[in-house]
Amino acid sequence: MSHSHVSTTINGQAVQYACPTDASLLEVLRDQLGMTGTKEGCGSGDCGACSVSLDGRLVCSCLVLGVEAQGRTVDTIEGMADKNKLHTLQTKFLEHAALQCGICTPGVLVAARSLLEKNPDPTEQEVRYWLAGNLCRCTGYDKIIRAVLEAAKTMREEQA
Amino acid sequence: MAKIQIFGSLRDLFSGHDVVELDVSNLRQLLIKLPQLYPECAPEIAEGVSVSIDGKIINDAWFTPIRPDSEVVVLPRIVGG
Amino acid sequence: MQYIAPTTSAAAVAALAACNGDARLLAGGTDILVRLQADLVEPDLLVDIKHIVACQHITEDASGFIIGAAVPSAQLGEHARLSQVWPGIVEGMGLVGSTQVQGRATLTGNLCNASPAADGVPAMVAAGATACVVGPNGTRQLAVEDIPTGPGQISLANNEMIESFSLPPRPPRSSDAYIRFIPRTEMDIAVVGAAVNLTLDETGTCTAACVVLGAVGPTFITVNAAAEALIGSQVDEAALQAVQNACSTAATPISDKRGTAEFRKHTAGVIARRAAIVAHSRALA
Amino acid sequence: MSAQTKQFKVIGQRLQRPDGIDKVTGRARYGADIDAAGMLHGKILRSPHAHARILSIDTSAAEQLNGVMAVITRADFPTPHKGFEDVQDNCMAGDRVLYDGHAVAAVAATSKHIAKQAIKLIKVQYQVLPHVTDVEQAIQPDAPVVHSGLVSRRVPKGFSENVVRYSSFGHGNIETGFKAADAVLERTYKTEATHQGYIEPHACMASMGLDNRADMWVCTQGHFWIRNMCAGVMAMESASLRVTASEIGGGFGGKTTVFIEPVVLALAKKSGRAVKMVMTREEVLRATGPTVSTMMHVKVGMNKAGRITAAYAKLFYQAGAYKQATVDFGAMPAFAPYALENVKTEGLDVITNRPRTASYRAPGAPPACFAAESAIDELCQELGLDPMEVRLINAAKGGTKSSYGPTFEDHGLIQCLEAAKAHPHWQAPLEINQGRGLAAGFWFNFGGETCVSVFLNNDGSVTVTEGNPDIGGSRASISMMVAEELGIPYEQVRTTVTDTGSLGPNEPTHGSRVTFAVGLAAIKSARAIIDEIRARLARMWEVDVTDVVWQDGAAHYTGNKAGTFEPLDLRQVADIANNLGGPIAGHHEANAEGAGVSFGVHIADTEVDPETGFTSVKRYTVIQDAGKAIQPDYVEGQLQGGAVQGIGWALNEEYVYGEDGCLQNTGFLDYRIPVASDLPMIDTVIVEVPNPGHPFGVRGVGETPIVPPLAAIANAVSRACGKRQVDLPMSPPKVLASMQKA
Repeated sequence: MSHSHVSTTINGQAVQYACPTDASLLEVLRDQLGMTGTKEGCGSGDCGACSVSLDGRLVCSCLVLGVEAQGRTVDTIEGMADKNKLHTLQTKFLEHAALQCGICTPGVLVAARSLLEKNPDPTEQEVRYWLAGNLCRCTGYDKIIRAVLEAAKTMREEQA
Repeated sequence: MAKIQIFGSLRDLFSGHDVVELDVSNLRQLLIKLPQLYPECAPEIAEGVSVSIDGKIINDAWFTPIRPDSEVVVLPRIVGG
Repeated sequence: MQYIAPTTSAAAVAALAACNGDARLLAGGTDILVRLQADLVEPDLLVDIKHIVACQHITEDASGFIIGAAVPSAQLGEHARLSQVWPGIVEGMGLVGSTQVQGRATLTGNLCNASPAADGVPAMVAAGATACVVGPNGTRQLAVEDIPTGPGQISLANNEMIESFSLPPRPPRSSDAYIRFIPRTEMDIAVVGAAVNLTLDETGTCTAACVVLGAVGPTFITVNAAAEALIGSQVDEAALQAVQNACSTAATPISDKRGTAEFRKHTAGVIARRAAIVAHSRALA
Repeated sequence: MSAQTKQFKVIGQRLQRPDGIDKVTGRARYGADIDAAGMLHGKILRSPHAHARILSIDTSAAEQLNGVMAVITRADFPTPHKGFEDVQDNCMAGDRVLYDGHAVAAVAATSKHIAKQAIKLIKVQYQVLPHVTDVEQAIQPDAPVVHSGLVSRRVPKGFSENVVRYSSFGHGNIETGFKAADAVLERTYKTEATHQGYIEPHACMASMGLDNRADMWVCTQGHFWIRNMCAGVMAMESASLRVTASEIGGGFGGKTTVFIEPVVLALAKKSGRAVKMVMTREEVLRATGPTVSTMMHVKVGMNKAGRITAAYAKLFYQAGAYKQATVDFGAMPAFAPYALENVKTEGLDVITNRPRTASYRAPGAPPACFAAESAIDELCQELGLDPMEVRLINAAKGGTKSSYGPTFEDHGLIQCLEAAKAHPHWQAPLEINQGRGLAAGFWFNFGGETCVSVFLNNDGSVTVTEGNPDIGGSRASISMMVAEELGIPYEQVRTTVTDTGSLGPNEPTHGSRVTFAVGLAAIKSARAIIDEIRARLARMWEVDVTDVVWQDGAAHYTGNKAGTFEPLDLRQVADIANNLGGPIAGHHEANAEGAGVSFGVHIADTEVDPETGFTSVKRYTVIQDAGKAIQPDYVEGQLQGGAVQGIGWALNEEYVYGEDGCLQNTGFLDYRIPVASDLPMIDTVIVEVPNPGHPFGVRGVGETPIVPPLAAIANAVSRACGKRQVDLPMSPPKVLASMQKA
């Protein structure tokens, strides 16, 4: 298996790695860089647990090759809090008990952030459809949806 | 004498009785006496049963008291998910 | 496996030609990465087309729209003009997978993967879209409807690639729609899909129409009888009923884990009728 | 003070869980999130056949591949300890593979890539045998037999040898009861197998020294059971295995047993290296433990007043390739919500060429409840009766002799039904093509083996050590109970789930037991600390211990020298603990009996598209008796999550087997669990009828919520589309076909 050398930016930091050309970005993050906050639930783009942003666009990192990150920016759950200050979404997830086992939570948070960047005032239906690719088996989604809507409201108020 | 209720399919292990009366004062004595008096139930008892004593399902606690007026029901062993 | 990311179509095609083993193109990667992970394919060369400028953009001029082969679905939806003029194409591709998959999946991949259930394809066929195909001997235009030839089969040669798609200019009072049936609200493969593209005259009479079904045959099915029922009509109840009947008749589905043949045949008509209603209301708007 | 009247300071508040920040920042470590120096990657070769004899396995080419450090087959496993034969056979096939996906061999290699290549180099010769995967086919006298000689004596004649167990329950005389009925309904219902669908695939890492002592890191609901099972399968002493539970990414019963863990241990032993294995999603669906599939005959009689005069159910549960007892847990709860004079249920356990079933939230109850509650609902329609009133008329109460034998203690079914009746949802208008379904459901709940230690730290903070992996916020609930008991703030307590080397044995996080049983043990541990403090202070103050009381987080002297001694709070006591004899700790080890039963009532509104049979859930309300909600958010979370899993079971989730006996839907694409856009908000009402078996009145809440939804949705769909639904899942093709039938 041939390797490729990749220079990229992850959570604002310049990062270089050499990875097998068939390794997914998810494998690179988890196995090579030790960034295990991004989870694997299916490996086929059906569960969203591995959600990251690639050049600002929400993707499943299991469906991106590690080599494709060359020259691009990747944002993961590990970069969501601003040092010791949680992102509003993270705070609202805790306040609304929007997680049980927590395995889907990093992916849901990354996806929700991506939604609120594009649409700061989504309806419940918009949140539900945007997050349809983030499977959660514990919560029945109720508290997740409430937390996202609450976070959106708080973030709008902070902006205003 | 405590009245031990035997349910449905377990009855043929107890010579067809739906109630058997035993002089026992706790679960351990019950689990010892039942197979002595009704050897056919021995494999079931050995495999593990739950026993409801006065509405509480007891899986293992041998010293759970059985009073003469206690309701005692022998059940398959309860598990959960 | 070797990975390259050329910046021109010519370089990409040359790399395909030079490879002795299994060479494959990488656009959004939402199909090939799944197959790579499952060991269903083990290519020797992967040619990423996302760095080719001609593949990256959506442009509009007098001759219509050109959509680059590497444009992901999300970018289609963000393009206001394309969404306004060809809502059916945008919504078809917009149904492929999750938001995450939308960030990557392309019309090209959806077409060339050649799944009978591809959501992006029926509306492209109904639109009369053409593909700009680059090969070792230069460039040719190929109708999208001539590309899929069977499940997993396409008419392109191994050393050819699609650079972009062209959508024809749009007469006034034209629109399209794509609707699919799935058992959930999202995240499923189409059990039945239907695209309707139509044009009305000033009186509201349908002057041109194309009705295309997905997931009810080895490839998409163009239902001429349904189009004929629409053309010349006011897209009234009689015409819609005729569309429904024609589509149910034309569907040749199989029974599988996603639905029975009977169900698909029936639902093909229902869904096509609903797509016609949506396309019609959009054309009137 | 009784649980009803006690005023709580901490309990009942919506406090945040201690593991929350780690889980929203990606810091929490799950099964696949750990590595060790020199670690190898394990991979399992699985059977492509539903049933076959293994003629030979040639591993030589795999062994020669560079980077392969161990290849194992069943020959590498010892004779297991008694009772672990089936567990071992399910983890690694012997002379036969019994289902598609059954493990045949495994490798450990220096990379995942090499492990994958090595698997492909193992050559297995199979002699394919006839197979059966469908419950109805499996019971036919001429069906292919999965195992010979397992049939227990009490199984009625006329079936194939795949029907291996029989049980029955009930009282009264159902024939007399049916004669007294104004309407008698008889129906056959079917349900398909489902999977727990936890998002985290099974993962495990093991290393073993030359002394055969091993350490394991496992995502599991119960690491003590993982230890016991691995020891049983590998014929080891439990003490030589130390298992640490990772954070767990969902389990729902499916992670209470072993699949890959003994295999990883065997690879670690053979390679002498640490080995990690993570299942793929395909492996999870093919080769872990789904639920039963069922065929159920039900007969219910009702009079015009709405009284159920007799109820009968005969349940055939397909439980996979090994003998199981799940059918008993369908037969017992089926009619448990009702006070019946004449009731009989029979259960038949059927083995097939499918994976060995595992527990899934109230294992066995949801299908039986679907059948029973559907029949009752249809009788209500037939007799023109209100389904809520009929349930209220027949509802079991404290003192009712239950359908499975014991007489119920007080429980909250009536209160749940009253709350449902009073809920705005029950009276809300319905639109065209919509229907409303009602169902009640029951689960036993359970306590079991539990050990907890509580330590007073030098600064007065409190460490609680327990042995139950936390799935839904139990560390918070346990900290809250300890804080309540000690009279200190929640933040002063930290609860940790410890490894098997640090605490006595604990049953897994199953049976809705953790908040009840671990909570009970934690409270008793806290009380032991209080008693120790009282004794030490009595000695210091030179007073009678009975005059030292613990109140509001401090020791007070209440004797006749009152005013002489200032109260001492926990931090002050901690400060002088060493002067008073040394560290202070409390612990409690018990077999926690006294779990209270749990009832729930669900209301579902669905809309059915008459042209496609597509069902959408428009509104859903869960009402359940929690005894006492320690942290209401987490109780609601259980209610909502369980309901949605049941909705998935009702509508779209199913195992699809082909003619070849192989599973056809091995990914989340076609194993269709509900997604966010499929659902409305899930309303909840928590009813609190305290469980006398717990100091704060706690009842387990985790499992009951999955019992009623299958029936609630089926009743709603049946009423929406005008055709009674008897076959789950109610996928659109099935619903449409039923509507098109005359």
